[in-house]
Amino acid sequence: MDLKLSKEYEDFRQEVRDFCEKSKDQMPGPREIGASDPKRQAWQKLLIEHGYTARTIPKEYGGYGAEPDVLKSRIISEAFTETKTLGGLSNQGISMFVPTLLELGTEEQKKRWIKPTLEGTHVWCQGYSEPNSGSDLASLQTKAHVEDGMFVINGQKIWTSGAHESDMMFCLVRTEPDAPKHKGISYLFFETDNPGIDRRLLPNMTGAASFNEVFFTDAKVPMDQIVGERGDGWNVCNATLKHERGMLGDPNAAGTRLKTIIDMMHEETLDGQRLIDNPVYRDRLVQLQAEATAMQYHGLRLLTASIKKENPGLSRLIVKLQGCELNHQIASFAVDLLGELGVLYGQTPLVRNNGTWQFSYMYDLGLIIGGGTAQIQKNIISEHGLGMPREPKVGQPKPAIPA
Amino acid sequence: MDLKLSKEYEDFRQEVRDFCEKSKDQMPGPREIGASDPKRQAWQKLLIEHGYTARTIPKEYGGYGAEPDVLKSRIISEAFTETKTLGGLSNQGISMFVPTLLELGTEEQKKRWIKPTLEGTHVWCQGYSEPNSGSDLASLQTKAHVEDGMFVINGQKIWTSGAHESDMMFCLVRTEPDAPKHKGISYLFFETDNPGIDRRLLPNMTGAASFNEVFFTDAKVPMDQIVGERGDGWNVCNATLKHERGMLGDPNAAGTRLKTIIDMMHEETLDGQRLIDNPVYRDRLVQLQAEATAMQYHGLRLLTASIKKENPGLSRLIVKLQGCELNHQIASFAVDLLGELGVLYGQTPLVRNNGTWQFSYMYDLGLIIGGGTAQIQKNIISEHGLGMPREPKVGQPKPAIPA
Amino acid sequence: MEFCLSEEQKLLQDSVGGYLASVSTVEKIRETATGDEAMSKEIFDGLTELGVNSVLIPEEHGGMGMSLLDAALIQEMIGRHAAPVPYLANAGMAVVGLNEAGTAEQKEVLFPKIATGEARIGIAMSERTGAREDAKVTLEGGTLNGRSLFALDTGSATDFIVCDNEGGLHLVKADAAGLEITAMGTIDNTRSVGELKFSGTPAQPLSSENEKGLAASKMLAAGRVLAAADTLGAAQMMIEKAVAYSLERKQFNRIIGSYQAVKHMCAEMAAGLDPCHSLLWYAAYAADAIPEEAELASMHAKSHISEIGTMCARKSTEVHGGIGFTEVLGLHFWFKRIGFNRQLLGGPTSIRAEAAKLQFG
Amino acid sequence: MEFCLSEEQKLLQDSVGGYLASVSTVEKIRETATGDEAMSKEIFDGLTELGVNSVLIPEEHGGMGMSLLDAALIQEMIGRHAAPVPYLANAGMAVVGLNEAGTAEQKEVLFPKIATGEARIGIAMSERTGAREDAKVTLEGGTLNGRSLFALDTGSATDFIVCDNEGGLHLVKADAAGLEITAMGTIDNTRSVGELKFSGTPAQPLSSENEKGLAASKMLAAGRVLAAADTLGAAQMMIEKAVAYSLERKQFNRIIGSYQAVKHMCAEMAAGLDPCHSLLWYAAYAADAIPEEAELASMHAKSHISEIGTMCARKSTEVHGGIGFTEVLGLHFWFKRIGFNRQLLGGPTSIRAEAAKLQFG
Repeated sequence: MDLKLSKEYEDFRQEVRDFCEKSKDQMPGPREIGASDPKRQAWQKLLIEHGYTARTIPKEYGGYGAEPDVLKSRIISEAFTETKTLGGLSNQGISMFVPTLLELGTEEQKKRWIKPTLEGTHVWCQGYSEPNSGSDLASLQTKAHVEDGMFVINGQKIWTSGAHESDMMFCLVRTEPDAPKHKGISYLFFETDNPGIDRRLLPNMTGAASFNEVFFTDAKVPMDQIVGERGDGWNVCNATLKHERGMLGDPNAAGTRLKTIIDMMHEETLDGQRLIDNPVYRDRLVQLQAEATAMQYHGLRLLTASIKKENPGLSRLIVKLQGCELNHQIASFAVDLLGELGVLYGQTPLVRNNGTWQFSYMYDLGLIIGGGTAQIQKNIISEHGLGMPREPKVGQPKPAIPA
Repeated sequence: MDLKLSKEYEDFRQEVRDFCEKSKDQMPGPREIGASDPKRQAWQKLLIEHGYTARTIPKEYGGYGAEPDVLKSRIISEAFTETKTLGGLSNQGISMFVPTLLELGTEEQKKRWIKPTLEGTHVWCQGYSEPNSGSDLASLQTKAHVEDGMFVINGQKIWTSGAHESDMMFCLVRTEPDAPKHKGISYLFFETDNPGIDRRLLPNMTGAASFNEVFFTDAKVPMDQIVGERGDGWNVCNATLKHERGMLGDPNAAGTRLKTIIDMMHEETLDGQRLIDNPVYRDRLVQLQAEATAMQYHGLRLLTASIKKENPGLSRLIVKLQGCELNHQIASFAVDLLGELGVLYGQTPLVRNNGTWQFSYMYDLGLIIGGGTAQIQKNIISEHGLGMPREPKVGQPKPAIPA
Repeated sequence: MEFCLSEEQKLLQDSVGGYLASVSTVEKIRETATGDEAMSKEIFDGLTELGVNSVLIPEEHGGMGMSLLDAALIQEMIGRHAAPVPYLANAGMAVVGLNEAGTAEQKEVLFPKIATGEARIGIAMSERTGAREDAKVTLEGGTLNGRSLFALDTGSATDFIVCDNEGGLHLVKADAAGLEITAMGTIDNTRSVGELKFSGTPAQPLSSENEKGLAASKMLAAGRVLAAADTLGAAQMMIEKAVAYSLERKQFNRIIGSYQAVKHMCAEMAAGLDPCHSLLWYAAYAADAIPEEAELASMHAKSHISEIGTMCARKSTEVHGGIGFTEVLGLHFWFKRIGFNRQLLGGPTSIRAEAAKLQFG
Repeated sequence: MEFCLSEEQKLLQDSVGGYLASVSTVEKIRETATGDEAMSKEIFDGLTELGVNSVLIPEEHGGMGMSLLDAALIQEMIGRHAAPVPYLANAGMAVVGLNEAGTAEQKEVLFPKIATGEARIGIAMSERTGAREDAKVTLEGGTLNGRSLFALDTGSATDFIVCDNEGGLHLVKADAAGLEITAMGTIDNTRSVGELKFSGTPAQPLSSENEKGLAASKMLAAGRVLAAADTLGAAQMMIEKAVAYSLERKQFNRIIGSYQAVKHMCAEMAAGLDPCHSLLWYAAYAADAIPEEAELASMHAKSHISEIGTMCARKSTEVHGGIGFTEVLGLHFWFKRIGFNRQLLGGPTSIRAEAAKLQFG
């Protein structure tokens, strides 16, 4: 047990901090952060050169080529956060498609697609979920048949984050309709401005829109834009999902939110009393603090396991459930603290922080639901973490398909 | 909407109160409350004569013979509580066996058994649950075969409340082993001191013991000590369960408990501050108060439905779940209020109220589990109250038995 | 003893509910919420025709002279259908205030106008439930000064009842000199709120019987009962929507309503909310029949139903899954309505502190 | 940076846990809990032989000179097996107090005796976490007067460390003149507590470095970490018992562990408790390595782990159904242990108020 960093890492932290400080002038401004902005792309190249993003991607594909070192990755992330420095581009191309290609793509695919993805020339979105296939993803029905040497896609995707800002998409489609459920799926990728692809923003309850519905009507995709074999898309996608689950949120995020709330409690008053002096709110604050502290050190425990290449088992499985719930509770507390001011929203007089707490209160509920609902998380924890039986399959109206 | 009683009922309340006041000297003392105590039995007879117990049981079977009037029943119960008058005997013979006999017994059985049960000559316990048949009662395995014109019982019951103080038992046993699960059960009754019946107290976590295990080894029962037909016991028992569910708890009970707690909060101090002045405890108290008030008026709503012979549907189904949980929360609050004093238990220095809050904290958890666990209650609410599907039957290791 | 709704009350609820079911559709709500005014004139007029504005107005003034319970049942339907109309402040609190403290003349002038919808009264008294930013309104020489945040139903108001820092009530014209009204945007675009700034604003006092703030307290209690009723209706609808959706939506070849996790979420919502009906009935009934219990009852109803409503809003959204988080089904209008009501006229923590003070000093 | 247990720490836990698994059986616990002393001499002696009492004793005094984290890991195992032995006060708080404030002579005399189990130190300082009945202990002319409720490990104590109303610490012999010890019965008969009454009781002060109550605060923080560890171990065991039982018990021809409701109860327990390990490690580690964070961390650990532990105690009992409510399986020993720890050295509400005061004044 040692919370201090060794000299190597302390030095590394200093190096990153120094970089952040001295490169501030090259950093894109708030209106230059689009992936296609030249200043943004130059910044991205600079970060790759220093190994502050795309750090472990091999050099020949446009990355920095370092050995994986989760502690250094964490140090980079923390130093960028604390110095308010803009980090590397993030989209599902970089976080999911690139790792998938590295694992299962052909050499040609890697050479062709990874570098421009890392550099922001291509921005990707992910087409997995469908209106009737959410928790039960493998039941997806978007189809592709082959015609004139092309895949021809018909169907609909939903929850496609960022599709409106992406030029590329990777996607699961059913190419072998007669095969068993999990064996008829292929993993294709293609340009989003193909004829026959219609992207529509799907606003959420916060009023913002980051999701899309994507409709396919005879959209054509070259036969070589597939990762893995035809019918093997479920396995390819699970390799990718593994990477998604591999991403840990910032374990200090809840603590940072609470610090903001504590500041607010010192500033805001109710009937002339500072909120920080209200014993009931103090009690609720300290409850959340304790839980945030537990999650923070839980994050360090997972980080350590990751450094030591140990499998943390159940400990990793609980992070989404507990983390999202805690964030939701924190936002809920902030709204309650503000009372009537807490329901103000958008650009409006007296609103605090543009209604960010109300936004979080709703958005965090979306996160509780998205990426595996709380109920699915509890299934996973009990089944994979505690060894309890899987949900029985019952009441199938169709003859059973071997899964 | 009218919370006032009409003159008829106000008069009735006065009459009951008067009775309570003027009959105090005939009331048994704390050591004379056993059902077999002559003073207790005389008191019981007096109550029956006045219609303050066994009120709606026909005269010819030893009751008072009044028409059912739930409001009068409630008035009796309230007047007895407020004047601290000992009410009628209560055991599962009176609350469950007698109503069952009235509904499904033979004339001879009614004549023979009801009056002595009402008068306390016979005290009954109920043998339904078995170690492996709790939530799934119909799977019970205690068997009776016929030999020399007698039923001969072998097997084991559990959770038999008050068996150690009962001379009679009514019981579900499997008499037709080859019939489908629900159709092989019979409803028998017999003396508990029969040879071959072994009652053992089963202490619970509170340290008290009110449950028993009952073991049967070739226990013999005359063939006519059966209610309903052979194999029809499941239906007979459900008629009885209906009566059990029909009993509503005192809706004011939670409020009464809270009043005791409020008194305690005025008396007890922590670091010299009265607990009633602690804002965090005040907040928790008022939360519980609001919920108790909701349940209190919910009780009045159900009472009204009962008076009007309307089916309250979902409203009745939630009472056990919410009521038990509320009581448990109240006890938990009281223990927390007392802090270290709250863990004292039994006859010991400084203990408050003999540790009654700690007792309730545990006992109420038992009530959450007993008589249909909280999980079973939620199944019932969703299925019968909200029209959601029943639990699917899956993974049966044996060939399916038509249920 | 009869603790249930009368046949007339059930009819009233059915008729208001039936009307709102037909007009306050998701499309209508969406249209209103994204428009400039947080109010549908069409629905307001339709409800006015049904007479809902005059429920609490005494018969001698041409109203129906009904009880707060009746108004609460109407409000419950308004919440149930997330109807974008002013009611709580205008037909509820304002009429209670005028009944309690208005002069004969004030009643004579305003009641008929409220009944026909010609007058719409906003209420500025949120400081009485806890002042933010040290806001307050003071009376000096017959005019008002200061400010009141979060005044209710400001958008369409023709007049306001304003509560000063001593609990005195005042009628102020919406177009009075020295009155500045600033609209505030909230998560819930089906009701309007705003900030009122007073600088030497002429005001007409409600009669002096009101010296100790008793009328203000009664208005506040009525407002809380109505806010609770609104949440009750909205939460009830969210449960029904969740159950209905769960019986349609399939995953893994099963309707999701057959999963125990989903069933239990629905059961928990229903078990929590069902007794809230009784709590609300009691609180509303007490306002008329058991005055000594009315204030505490209104606090219990508002705080408890807010908590249960919040739980239902969350769980219903969860049962709906991703689609519940979008704007597609419009479920979020109910979610936000419950969130808005929760903070209105005092959040649960503040109200519980008040309730404790009322009982234990 | 390495936030995990060392190999040595894992070995330590395995060896203590393995020993306790073999001796602290349900039968043994039951036998002890129904006996007169809330302590099994056999287990205490066995643990003493394993050296657990000397974990915190410095090496120069013949101890192991290990950290509070090591002691917490041992206490976790003691809680895990609901072992009826004194540890928290005797080998934990007392050694911390002596280390902080004891004179060279006091250490020289007591440490070897604690290590061998010859001395067993009880702790009387519950007033420091909130005084009931206005109890307090005052120092007058070198003797103690007053009373202290809920002193820990009184039953087998040979000596006490007593905290006076100014935070001063004093050694008192269990057989001192003017000391009256009254045993108290609690729900948890695996640890002993009692009331101490002092009337002119001779006492030996711990050294004067302790004037501002710093040593007392450190003892308290250590005691809270250890109480949290005990609950953590007990709750972890309750989860494991629940899962195991759910995989055995069948109803409706299915093991109950296949029902989603049961699975989710188990998942909720595990998800709540798992991060508590990290919280405990941090709080214990901070005591030695990050003193400026140690006090707050101990409060977070004690209050949060108490809340989660209480939840686990309840849900595990529910998963066990009726049999969990009986004494048959002995599950209630763990339930009660968690309930006892919850109130020990300050209940969650009191501790959170303290934590807020520490941070925000």
